[in-house]
Amino acid sequence: MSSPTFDFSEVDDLYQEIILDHYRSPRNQKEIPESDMDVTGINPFCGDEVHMRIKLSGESISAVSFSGNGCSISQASASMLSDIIKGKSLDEANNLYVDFRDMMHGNDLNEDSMDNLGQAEALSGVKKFPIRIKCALLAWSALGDAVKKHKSE
Amino acid sequence: MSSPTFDFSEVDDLYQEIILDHYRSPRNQKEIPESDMDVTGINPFCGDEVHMRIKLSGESISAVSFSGNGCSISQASASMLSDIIKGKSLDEANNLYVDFRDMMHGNDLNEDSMDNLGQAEALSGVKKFPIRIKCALLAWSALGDAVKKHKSE
Amino acid sequence: MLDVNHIRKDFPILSRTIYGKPLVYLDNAATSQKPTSVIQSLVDYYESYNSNIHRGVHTLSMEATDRHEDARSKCTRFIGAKEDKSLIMVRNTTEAINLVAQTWGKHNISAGDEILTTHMEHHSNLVPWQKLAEQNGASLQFIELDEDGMLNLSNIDDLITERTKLLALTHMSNVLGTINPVKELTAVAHKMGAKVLIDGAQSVPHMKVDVTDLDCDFFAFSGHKMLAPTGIGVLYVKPEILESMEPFLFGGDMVSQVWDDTATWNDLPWKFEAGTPNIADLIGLGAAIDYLESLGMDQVREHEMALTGYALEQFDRLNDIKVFGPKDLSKRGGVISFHSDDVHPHDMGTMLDREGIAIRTGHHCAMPLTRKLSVVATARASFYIYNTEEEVDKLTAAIRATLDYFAK
Amino acid sequence: MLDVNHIRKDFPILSRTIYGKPLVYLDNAATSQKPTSVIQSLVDYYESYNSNIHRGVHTLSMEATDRHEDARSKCTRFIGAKEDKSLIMVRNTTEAINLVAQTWGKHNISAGDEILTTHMEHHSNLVPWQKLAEQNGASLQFIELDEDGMLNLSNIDDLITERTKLLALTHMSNVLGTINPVKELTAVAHKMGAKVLIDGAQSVPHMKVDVTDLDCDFFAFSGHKMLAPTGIGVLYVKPEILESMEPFLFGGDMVSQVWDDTATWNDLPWKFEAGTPNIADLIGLGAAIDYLESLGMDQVREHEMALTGYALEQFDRLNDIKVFGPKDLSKRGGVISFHSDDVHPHDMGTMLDREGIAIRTGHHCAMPLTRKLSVVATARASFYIYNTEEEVDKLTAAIRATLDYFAK
Ligand SMILES: Cc1ncc(COP(=O)(O)O)c(C=O)c1O
Ligand SMILES: Cc1ncc(COP(=O)(O)O)c(C=O)c1O
Repeated sequence: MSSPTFDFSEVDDLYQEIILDHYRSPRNQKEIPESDMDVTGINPFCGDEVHMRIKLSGESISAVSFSGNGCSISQASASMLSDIIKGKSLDEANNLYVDFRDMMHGNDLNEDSMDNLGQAEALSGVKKFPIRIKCALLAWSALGDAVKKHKSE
Repeated sequence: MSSPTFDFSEVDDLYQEIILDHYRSPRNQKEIPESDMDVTGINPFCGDEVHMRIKLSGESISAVSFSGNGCSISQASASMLSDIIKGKSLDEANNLYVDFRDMMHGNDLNEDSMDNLGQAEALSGVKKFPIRIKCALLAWSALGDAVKKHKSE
Repeated sequence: MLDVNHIRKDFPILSRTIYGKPLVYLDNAATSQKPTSVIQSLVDYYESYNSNIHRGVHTLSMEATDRHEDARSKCTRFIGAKEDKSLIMVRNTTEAINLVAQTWGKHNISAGDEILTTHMEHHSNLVPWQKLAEQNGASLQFIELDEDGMLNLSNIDDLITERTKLLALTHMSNVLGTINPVKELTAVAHKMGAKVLIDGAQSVPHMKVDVTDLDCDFFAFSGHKMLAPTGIGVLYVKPEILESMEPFLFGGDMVSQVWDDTATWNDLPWKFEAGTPNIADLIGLGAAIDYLESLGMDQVREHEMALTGYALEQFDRLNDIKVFGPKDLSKRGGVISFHSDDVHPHDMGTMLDREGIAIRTGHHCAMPLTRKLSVVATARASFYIYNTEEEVDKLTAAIRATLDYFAK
Repeated sequence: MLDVNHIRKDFPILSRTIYGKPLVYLDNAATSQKPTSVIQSLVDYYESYNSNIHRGVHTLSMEATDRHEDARSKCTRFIGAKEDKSLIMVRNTTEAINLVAQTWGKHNISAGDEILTTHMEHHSNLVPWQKLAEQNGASLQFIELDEDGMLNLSNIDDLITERTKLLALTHMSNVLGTINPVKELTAVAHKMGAKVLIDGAQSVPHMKVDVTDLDCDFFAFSGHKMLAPTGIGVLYVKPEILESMEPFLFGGDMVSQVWDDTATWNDLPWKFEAGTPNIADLIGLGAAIDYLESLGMDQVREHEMALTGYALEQFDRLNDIKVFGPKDLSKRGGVISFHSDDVHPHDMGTMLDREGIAIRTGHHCAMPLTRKLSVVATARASFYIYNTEEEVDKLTAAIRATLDYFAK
């Protein structure tokens, strides 16, 4: 069998080092004992799952824990999210979700928004792999839903 | 509007005079008061119906009445059948059904069988109109079923 | 005005001959013919991106999923619905109505309740309600017809009461052509707290329909009567009702999580779409909608009104032929059922077939209506975008010749 | 031996490229590709004899009816059934199983009864029984799997008891490839008075099946996994059981006579086919059967066994990859599910897609099984008549490269 050569250069945009790092060593795994908001995202078609527990002090997020199961993109994305939202208000968290969604849908973000996304900016490479956008969004839209629900209660 | 000319010559095989006569003046319409066998044939797809009441003396058919609703072929065929089976034994009636079915399916009949079918031979023209074969068979197969049922009781 | 000559070139089957005569296809209420673009959409699918959908990470699966969901969106827009998740893909109108009966109906219609329907329904919008009424101890009520085959609404306030849980009626009759005032009736029904199901099998192919404007709760139609392939149909359900409905069929794709003894359901609309869907034919329905939209539904309706008007005039000259349905063209579609005491419809059909003219004969899956018309069966000619006045002339001439033949 | 090079020419999609690489389609257990003859059968139908069936007297309707019922007969022969009226046309395997659950099951499974199934079922052969059990107060029992992914039948006599009313199991697992001893199990179940439903979605496309020989009571399969179009599937029911079953969907075509409040049913099999059927796609299924018969199902099976054997050898050389399912080729079909601790199946799928290789990843609609395998998801390559050893080499090389990429 002649050994074929593979050109995975396009894939490098998807699997950036920082993403694989979050996948291999997800952050905030230590479950917080009491939570004010539970966030669950499931993709019924592929089985990926993310769960976040959020502790609030007032309207701001004081602690987050994250657990989940799934592909590198869904898990890295959730791990990044769990890092970013710490210390943010619920409104800010929701704005982050909106910005991130916009980025995934190919819209240009202003510099402030980009800054706020921090490491999650690395996920912009997922855009080129449309079928994986859902993976990247899983945790973020679950958070968006949870914030909406929390506010309406 | 220019008047088109129609070539209905092929259709003449289907609508022979004797068939139209049975259609317009179906035989054995007077309902017999008491019957030993009730025969019902319905074509669910087109709605044609035939009903026959049969009086037996021993194993032989002593009286028949027929009513129905449907196209010329189904009704003429049933009318003819109601004429032919009078005086026949149930076995003979069933043989008639088998012969008639064979004729409709394009099989050649021997002369005796042809003779027994009498006027119903005129229906052999239906063969060329495959979609109407069911119409011609409606009463006959209902009779076949009824004989089978009667014998098994 | 439709450019019918141009349109006819898009339909390969129209160049076919029957017994040496050009096909005159007037059986459109049963099913329509298909333009090349629809046929080609199937070929494209199978030749270049056929794949199972939703669960695949590979390119074909993504393309198929996108095109499948795009086609759903086309349906959403076409009938004026607001959200894709309101549209459930089924095999045909019949399955759509059964779905409503066996999910919403089963849980919302109870002993003593009434289901109101009409005497002009297709069996598909009658027998499921008979069954539901029997199962749940409810009863069926009927809106009667007047002489012209229109709904007799004089006693509608007696018919729609607080016992009425559902009004199930056809938008357009497949026998009489009658177009019912469904929007007005929906408003009346809603006032009494009843839900409304509209059978749109005959309306969606032939006129602009806007379910949001109609404000109906359920709306069903079939692809095959509107240029699309066989095997695909659509059920629209108002979002707030759909949210509360139990699934219909259980299995792959409609679940979220499954354990040994229990399962949770997927999001809408997939919760109602179990197993591998009819992917190609939904994409074909999308292509059919593209085609109809390129003509414009108002143009379609206008063409059919004109043709129906012309045909009714021609039929008028055929003495010995009774034509059913409304005389007012604005109240009817392009379906003309007719009857002769001298020639059974079945025989009429055979004679016309010899001339290449395809009409339908029988009870048209509406036996209670056929009985009301005091006939065993009728013959029916029904029009679509590719039919012409010349074809109507052929039809009426052939009917005339048939009447003469049987009078010989 | 199949002439695979020749076969490949019959499948237009195989000349497609993905990211510049030739398509290597290894997602056959999800759906198969279609040969030109099947695609052409649809084109022929729509271009020359498209019509609604059963109720028409015109030529097109007769032709369409004949070809539709011919295709049913082909299915009958293909699975060794005795009578056409034993075969009910549905959308897919999922609908077939739901039909059994909601008609036969609803009336024959009572409180305290048991439904026996296995831990390797597709959701479509599990969730309908969960629902039925819940509705009727019955319970589900499971046949466990052994290490190799085969049924553990050591305690089968404890599992099939007089409480067992139904054994519902798959003929071939879509995840493990396991071919179950369905004939033997049917005999055991029958001895205890239980009926048997076999999910043939993965067997009928890949091996000779004879339902009469198996003696099963219900048998379901999908056209789209066996070269046929999407949207058509088949339910076989033993004649004597079918006779006693209540209809599933109500409406046009499945009735004999209809009055305002009640109706009588049509003859079999039409009693179970409500509304306009998926005419074209059943005809397409007939063309698919013609194609498979021209190859010979024994040849198909032989080709897939050889290819699977070759693939398993190649996988063996990939350390870090766990392969599920039986090792004995005679006990498995051409489905290979595999797992790496280092690369999630989803990521594996994306990497392989870049090389033009289409595999499926996820829970394959078999979550309880996936859980038993102690993984969240697997990657699955599945073969059919057009796959080659060269493609297997491409697959294993790409897996190797992916493992290396993620280890970087
Ligand atoms: C074993 C098995 N059963 C059932 C199904 C369901 O088939 P369908 O989606 O065609 O209903 C599948 C296919 O996904 C299968 O592999
Ligand atoms: C008014 C009406 N409703 C329902 C149907 C049933 O449609 P389908 O056979 O596509 O389910 C038809 C068509 O036959 C119809 O004309």
